[in-house]
Amino acid sequence: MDFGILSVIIFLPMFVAFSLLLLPVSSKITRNIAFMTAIVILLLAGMVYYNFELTGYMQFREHHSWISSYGINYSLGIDGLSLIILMLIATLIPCAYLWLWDGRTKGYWVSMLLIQTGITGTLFSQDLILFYFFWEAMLLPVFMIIGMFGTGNRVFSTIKITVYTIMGSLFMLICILYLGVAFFYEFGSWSFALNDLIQITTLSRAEQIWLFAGFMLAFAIKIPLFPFHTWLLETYSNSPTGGVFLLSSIMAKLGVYGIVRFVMPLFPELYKEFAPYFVWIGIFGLLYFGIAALMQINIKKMFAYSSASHLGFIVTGIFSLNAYGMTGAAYLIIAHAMATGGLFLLIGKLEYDLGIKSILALGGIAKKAPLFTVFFAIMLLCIVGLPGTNGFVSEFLIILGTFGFSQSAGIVSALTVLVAASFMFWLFQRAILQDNGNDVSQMKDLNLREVLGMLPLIFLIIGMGVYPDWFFYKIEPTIQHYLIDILEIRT
Amino acid sequence: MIDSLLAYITLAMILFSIGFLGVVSRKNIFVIYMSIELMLNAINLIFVSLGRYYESMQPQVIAMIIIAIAAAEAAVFLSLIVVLYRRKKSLNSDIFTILSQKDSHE
Amino acid sequence: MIDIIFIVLSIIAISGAMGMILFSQTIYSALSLIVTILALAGVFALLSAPFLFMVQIIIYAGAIITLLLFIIMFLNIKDDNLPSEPNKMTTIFIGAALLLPFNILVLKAFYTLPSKPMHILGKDFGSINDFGMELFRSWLVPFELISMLLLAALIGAVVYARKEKAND
Amino acid sequence: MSNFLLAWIVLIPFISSFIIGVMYLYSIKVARVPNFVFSLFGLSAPLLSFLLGFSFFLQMIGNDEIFLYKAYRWLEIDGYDIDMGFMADKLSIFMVLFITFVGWLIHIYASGYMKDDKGYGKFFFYFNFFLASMLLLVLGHGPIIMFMGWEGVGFSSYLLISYYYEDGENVKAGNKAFIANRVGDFGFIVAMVTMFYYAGSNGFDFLNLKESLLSVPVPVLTFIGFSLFVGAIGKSAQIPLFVWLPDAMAGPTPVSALIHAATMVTAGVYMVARFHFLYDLIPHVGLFIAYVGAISALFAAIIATKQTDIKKILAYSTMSQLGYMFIAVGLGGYSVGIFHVFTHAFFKALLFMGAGAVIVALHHEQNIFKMGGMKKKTPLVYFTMLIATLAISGIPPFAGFFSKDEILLTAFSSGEYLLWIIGVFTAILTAYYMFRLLFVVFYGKNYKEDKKLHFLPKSMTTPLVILAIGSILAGFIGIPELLGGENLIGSWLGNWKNSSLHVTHSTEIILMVINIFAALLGIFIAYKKFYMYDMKEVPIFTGIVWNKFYIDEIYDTLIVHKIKQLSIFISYKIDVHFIDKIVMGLSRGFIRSGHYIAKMQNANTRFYAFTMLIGISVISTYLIMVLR
Repeated sequence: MDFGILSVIIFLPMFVAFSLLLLPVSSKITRNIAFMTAIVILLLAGMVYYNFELTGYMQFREHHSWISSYGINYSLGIDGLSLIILMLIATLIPCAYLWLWDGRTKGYWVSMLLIQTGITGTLFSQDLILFYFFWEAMLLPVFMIIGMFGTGNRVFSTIKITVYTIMGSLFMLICILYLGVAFFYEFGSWSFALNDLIQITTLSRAEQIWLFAGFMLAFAIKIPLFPFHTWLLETYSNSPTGGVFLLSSIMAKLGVYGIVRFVMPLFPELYKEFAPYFVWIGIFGLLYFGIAALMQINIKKMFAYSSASHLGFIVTGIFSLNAYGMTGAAYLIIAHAMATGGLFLLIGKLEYDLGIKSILALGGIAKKAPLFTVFFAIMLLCIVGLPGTNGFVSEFLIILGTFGFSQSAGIVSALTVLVAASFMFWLFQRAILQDNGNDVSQMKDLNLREVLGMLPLIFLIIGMGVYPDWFFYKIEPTIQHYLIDILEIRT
Repeated sequence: MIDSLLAYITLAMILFSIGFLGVVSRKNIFVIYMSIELMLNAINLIFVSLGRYYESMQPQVIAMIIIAIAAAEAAVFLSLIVVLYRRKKSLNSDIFTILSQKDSHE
Repeated sequence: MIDIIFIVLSIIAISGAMGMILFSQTIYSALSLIVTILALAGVFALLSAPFLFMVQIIIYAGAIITLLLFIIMFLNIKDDNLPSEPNKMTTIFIGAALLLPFNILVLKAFYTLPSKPMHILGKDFGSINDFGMELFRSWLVPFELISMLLLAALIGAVVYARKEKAND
Repeated sequence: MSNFLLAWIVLIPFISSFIIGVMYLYSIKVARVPNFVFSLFGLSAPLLSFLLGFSFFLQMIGNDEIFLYKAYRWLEIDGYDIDMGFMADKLSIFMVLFITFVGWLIHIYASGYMKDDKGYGKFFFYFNFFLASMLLLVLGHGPIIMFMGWEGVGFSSYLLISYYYEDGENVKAGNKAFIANRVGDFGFIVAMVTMFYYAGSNGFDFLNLKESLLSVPVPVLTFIGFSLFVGAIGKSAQIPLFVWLPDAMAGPTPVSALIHAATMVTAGVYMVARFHFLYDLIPHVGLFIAYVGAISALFAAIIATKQTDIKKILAYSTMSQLGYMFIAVGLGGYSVGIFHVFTHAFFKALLFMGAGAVIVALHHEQNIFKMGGMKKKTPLVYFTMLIATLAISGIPPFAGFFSKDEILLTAFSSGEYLLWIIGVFTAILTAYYMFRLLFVVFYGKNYKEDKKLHFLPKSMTTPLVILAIGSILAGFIGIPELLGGENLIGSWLGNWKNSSLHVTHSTEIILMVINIFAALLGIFIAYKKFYMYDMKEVPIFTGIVWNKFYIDEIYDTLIVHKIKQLSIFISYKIDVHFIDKIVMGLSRGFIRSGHYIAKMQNANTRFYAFTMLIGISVISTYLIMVLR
């Protein structure tokens, strides 16, 4: 792995995207090349997965000087958590491409490739400035894809997401710079590397709390936690399928990832101290968004709320401060990404074929498109957390972890089995199964390509649900490392 | 005593200030141009006096380059004024606001 | 002697500058500016810069400002073409007050330099010879760039001032 | 040992359901697959499972061996292993036997019933999946594996209930079943998690829990037992989560038979029996369970007396019989409860299948008051139904008599006389409403139309006969010692706490006579009112009983409606008018101030210069002050 495999994974899509942009190729060729790129990245990610050693420390490190006078380095590395998210990205994106196959312009594909670069870059960064760089770089193509290819009041949606996310990340930038300056005052040299910044000891408690809040704000907006969620509805309902797919299944998870990667090692004491609040915020979000989802008419808004509900649950998991909750959260990141990503692809098809987003105008899909219905049902079951899907494993572990954290929180969080089930099954009834007398004759069932795109997800959802240990052993040491070395909790 | 550096700098600063005041207070585009020239001259004076102070030729060369640039500026500026005057029959610098693209932002 | 010359030149230069910003007639302003520039040329001579003295007179006064005068006359400006400037004096006073700190700051900065006699140096300093050596040894590239700039300005001026088409 | 075969008991139906599912999709997308292929797979899976189970049964006779098979490590966290394992002890293998056997018969019946249905393959896919989940529930070696089966059962019941999904009402019934079950699952999960933290340190399976629960304080145990029972309530349709059961009749009739007889609803009883080591420690929760069971039994029986839909009557009767079972297991008579589960499986399956046969014969008519005179038209169905009705009413020597008698004996001997009175009264009602059904359907004269009856295929009638024989004989495995028999089931299921030994034989005889008398009384009332029932028009019922005590409506107004209102309040009021207003208000503030700042960009250079002048001035003043 001497050739900098992580850098290749990051920059290959960008390179391809810019080359395609410069070359006068048609959208079809663009699509084919984009798909090939995604496959190559999947293979590279598989190579990383295969060579990954079972420790909790950073591996595949790459380190180059970038802006040396301020100690800003191009520094990459992955641990177990990044690894599984990388595998997730690498698996999901080719599948999504298979679903977005027809009718997309060149700009769409280029944007998708650029987003991939941003996401993986964010995932691997070990330097805070580099992280911030990718964090913002990831957003630009998202804005483009929503603004150019969205539906409805897409410009307003774009402004809304911009206002929210930029506001959050600006606070984060200030905090990063503050930390850098504090490091400079303490050690006399500049550095923004995570490993250096965690050594800072001079910060007073008030400073720490402010910095903690700044970081958490940025991530909470991205996740989104209550009450920073209102961008989600507009954006999800107006985004094009590819955009909403990436937003929901990957980018939202990067918010959680950011908390674990940066907030936890930088402020371990505060992390422990404020954990109860975040556990309850997560549970509150779980119930709040779950109930809000119930009466949504717009199917994409319903899934937006559903996503938010589950992400609240993930946050509960990572703040539960024990191995069960954190492993469960990591697992739910994958499970939810697959299920929700798959659902958004399916809904995207629904929208593409019928041009309908309202639940009331749907119905009778099951008869018209049985395969569609089967896949929809499996994704839905994963969201609901039925045993046999990975959704169950993760939800069970998070409940277990939350119960270990606080018994009352654990019992309330177990309500998740009810919340998701009620709106999901009601939706399934109204939109897919029952015949409402609406005209859905335009609906086509899945073709072979779409089936191929969905099968890996189905396979993983069920495989990870039936035999979770297979997937657990790679991430287990990392979680132990977080708990024992960083948070210093004996489990 | 009076021929010390400070005297020259004082003169230059006075001229510079007057030039600045001209830019700020006058609407006549010619006068604005001339004020800018005056400011350039004031700067030249500082350069040259510093050159004398340090006994170096470099500032004089810089001053010379400034003069050359002033010449180039004069050519472009004056032709612009000619065009403007032909169109608007006015020397008011405020009419240059039409060059802003304010309308497209509304 | 030098002091007296300097004071006289300064007074001339300052009054010329004042005149320039105070006259409402453009042509008077331009003439005042010539006075200032010529006075400054004298000051340059006091600072052992004979070459610049000549350049100032020949190029500045002789070419640039003359061009300006020429244009002013060419345009045949009437009084009602001049903009009305009712707040001129107020702005000047406010501006002067605002500029005072800046002046103080700059002078304060130069005040820290050690005092040094500024009598006229010998022939060698500031001569064309010296000047040319300096210019073509250390400043060759900027010099060439200046020539490019002048060329560009020339072309630009021609393009602007060209007779406009009727339908424009 | 061939312990891995345990896994295959569960796997075979799973695999077969998977194959059927794929074939079904193939059949609708590509080329039609003939029905017999589906039935081949669908019918062989339960049979194979049954045979495997039977082989284990044979190995178990005469010894107390427990078969344990750990398939693989399910997951490992923090050095703690949770295995995917299967366990067969006498209880679970007993359950396996009758689940697969009765399930198999229902499969055969369904192959005839669903013959003309387009979704034949789909139906068997669901059916096998259902059976497999139930087997997983029964054979799981620990609470987690059990819970997987538990949820699988809930989900497949959803699939089957909303089988005719084009009609929204059916799907709604399925949703209702699933959500009610999920409420129960909530209890189960809470109990499981609590158990994990208090008693899971030595391993999270039944055998270890049995030991480690002993050291857990009683309040925690009470909490666990109570939460677990919430799960049982949901699955076994007791008060207050029974609302889904009557609606579950929306599915095809074999589904009702499967849900009510062999699988699903008995899961709750099985679970309490499985956790007997827990409930033995907390008799007060057991008593609570018994009371919930008794009240449910009575409540359901009262409602059943006024229903007109043949399947709903049977549904309420299931709920009522489940109440009996809970009386037994609540009072610690686990073997008695399981005995009733066993006998009930036979006669309830028979009742549903008979009802299904009648429904099919009458071209999908379900109102009993539109039927009549079926005795002559379908004599076989009549005789089998009669046997089942006698069995459920508790007339000796049919199956129901023995088990019901033992339950009431348990109640009486535990000193819970109130439970016993409720039980006896419910027995009267049971006999009454069952014979009301029988008389109206088979003797009544309401069915005037001379429409030709739908033909009943062999595949539908044969299981009826087998089950009828079962309904007669099933009781004989548990003949009380009093009558000279040997309580086979009691001894098979082990030496569990069984208080029936504390009463004298004379008391036992009196109780038995009372039971028989109660059943006969019910039959007599029904005979008086409904024998040769003849009414020109279908009666229209009103009143609180006919409306099922308005429970559905109460739930709708109090819970469902309120949650919907809350949902609207959150998503359309709080989010839009409060949170969004704040955030977008901020952004609007920025935009507005941006407009004002943009006004300064007026392209007036002199103004710019003046601004610059101010800036220079301020900075200079600052610097003068700083740089002394």
